[in-house]
Amino acid sequence: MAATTIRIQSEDFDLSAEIGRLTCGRKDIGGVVSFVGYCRDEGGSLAALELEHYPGMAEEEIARICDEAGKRWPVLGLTVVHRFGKIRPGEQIVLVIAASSHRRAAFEAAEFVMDFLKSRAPFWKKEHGISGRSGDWVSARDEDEQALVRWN
Amino acid sequence: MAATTIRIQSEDFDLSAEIGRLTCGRKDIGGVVSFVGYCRDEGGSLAALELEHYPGMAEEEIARICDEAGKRWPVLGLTVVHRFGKIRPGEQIVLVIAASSHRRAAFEAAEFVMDFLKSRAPFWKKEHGISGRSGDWVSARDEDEQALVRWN
Amino acid sequence: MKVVYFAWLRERIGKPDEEIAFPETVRTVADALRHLTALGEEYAYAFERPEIIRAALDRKHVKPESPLGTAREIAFFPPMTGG
Amino acid sequence: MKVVYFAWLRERIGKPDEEIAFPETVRTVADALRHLTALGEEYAYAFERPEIIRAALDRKHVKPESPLGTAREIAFFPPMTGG
Repeated sequence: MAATTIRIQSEDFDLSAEIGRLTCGRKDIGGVVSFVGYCRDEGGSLAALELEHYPGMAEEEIARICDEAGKRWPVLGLTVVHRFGKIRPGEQIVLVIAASSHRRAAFEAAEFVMDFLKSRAPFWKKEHGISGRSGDWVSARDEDEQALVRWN
Repeated sequence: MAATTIRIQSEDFDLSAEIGRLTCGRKDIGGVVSFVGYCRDEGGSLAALELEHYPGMAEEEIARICDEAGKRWPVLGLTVVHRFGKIRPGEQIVLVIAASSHRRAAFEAAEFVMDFLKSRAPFWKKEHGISGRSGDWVSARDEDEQALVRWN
Repeated sequence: MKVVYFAWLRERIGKPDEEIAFPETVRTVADALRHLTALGEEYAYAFERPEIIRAALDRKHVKPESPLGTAREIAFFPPMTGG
Repeated sequence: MKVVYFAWLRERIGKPDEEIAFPETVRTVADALRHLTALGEEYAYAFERPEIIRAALDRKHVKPESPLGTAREIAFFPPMTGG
């Protein structure tokens, strides 16, 4: 099974360091796919996102998603880091890394984990506008729910 | 159109630096997918790969592939770095980065570029075994050719 | 039983969690939601669209018809928007 | 016309490139390949399985039936194995 690392943290993360941890000393990894999600400024209207999560369940739910990915693809390593708290435009929010002998498995496992993380991991985003007013909670997008259908 | 960076070089590359160059100062990027291909040791039998390329055509062919990706998906940036020369197990061979507002486009563009790069960019790998004997040229794999079919 | 709320459910109800002694007649997640809805105006507001509310029992996603069983913690929250 | 070879074609022919004056009868990529095959043992060995050989004209992939036209450089190579 894959070496899996899951962390929920307020601090930023370092992609290269995380990949280094996954690949360090290994010579059987052929490809590493990583996804980094960023906070967009929504055309300049957004001052910050505030991310709330369900401590404990967030880690457990992501672990379940990673287990499922490990059953579907021959992954050699999986890393997921998700931040909470206030995040400003241009900053990193989430990281998924999948390592495998072959590129296709790494691409699919990484996208699978991101798709399920979006709709299944207990995180909620609140938008704070540049006007200073406390913002609205982001609505779940239908297309995120739709994205799960292709993995059935 | 996407900001596209293509480099063919013998030196190693730094994934974080390349992503930084792509995302620097931008606040419209929602997701960045990157792929790094590594040299595997093939169960301990491989001492090194030697990568030959067709200078000029390699850059041009990758540029054509990136152009096509830019037409198919709303990518905000694409970076491809491919090494040549002698590469040892555990070392990086190739890097593809795709940035977009949305994750799906970034995943698909990155995988598209990798699939076409594998079968269309003029690179050839020769294996040098640990026995010291000068090795064989790697044969093209049918599944790499097959991988292109899904993009039709 | 410990009941926890997240995002706008937490804001509308005005607290992150509380201890609730559900009566014996409350057997499923949907029963618990209906019970809470009747506790006051803020609950009625929080649960005004029960069909979009998600729930977890002991930190696992569950459906409305799932029995509470021996779970120690039930959570209610809006659809997730992480990633 | 400049002719360039890569990978095991280069090794078998024993040089990376050369200048070849193709006769007028050589009009297509396949014609050029056949012409080269007849140049000697090392060429015959390099092109012994013409169906797997790939070609580029002025650095663009072409098919066997493509006319040489005014191209200045033709390249022959095995299927690519980069990435």
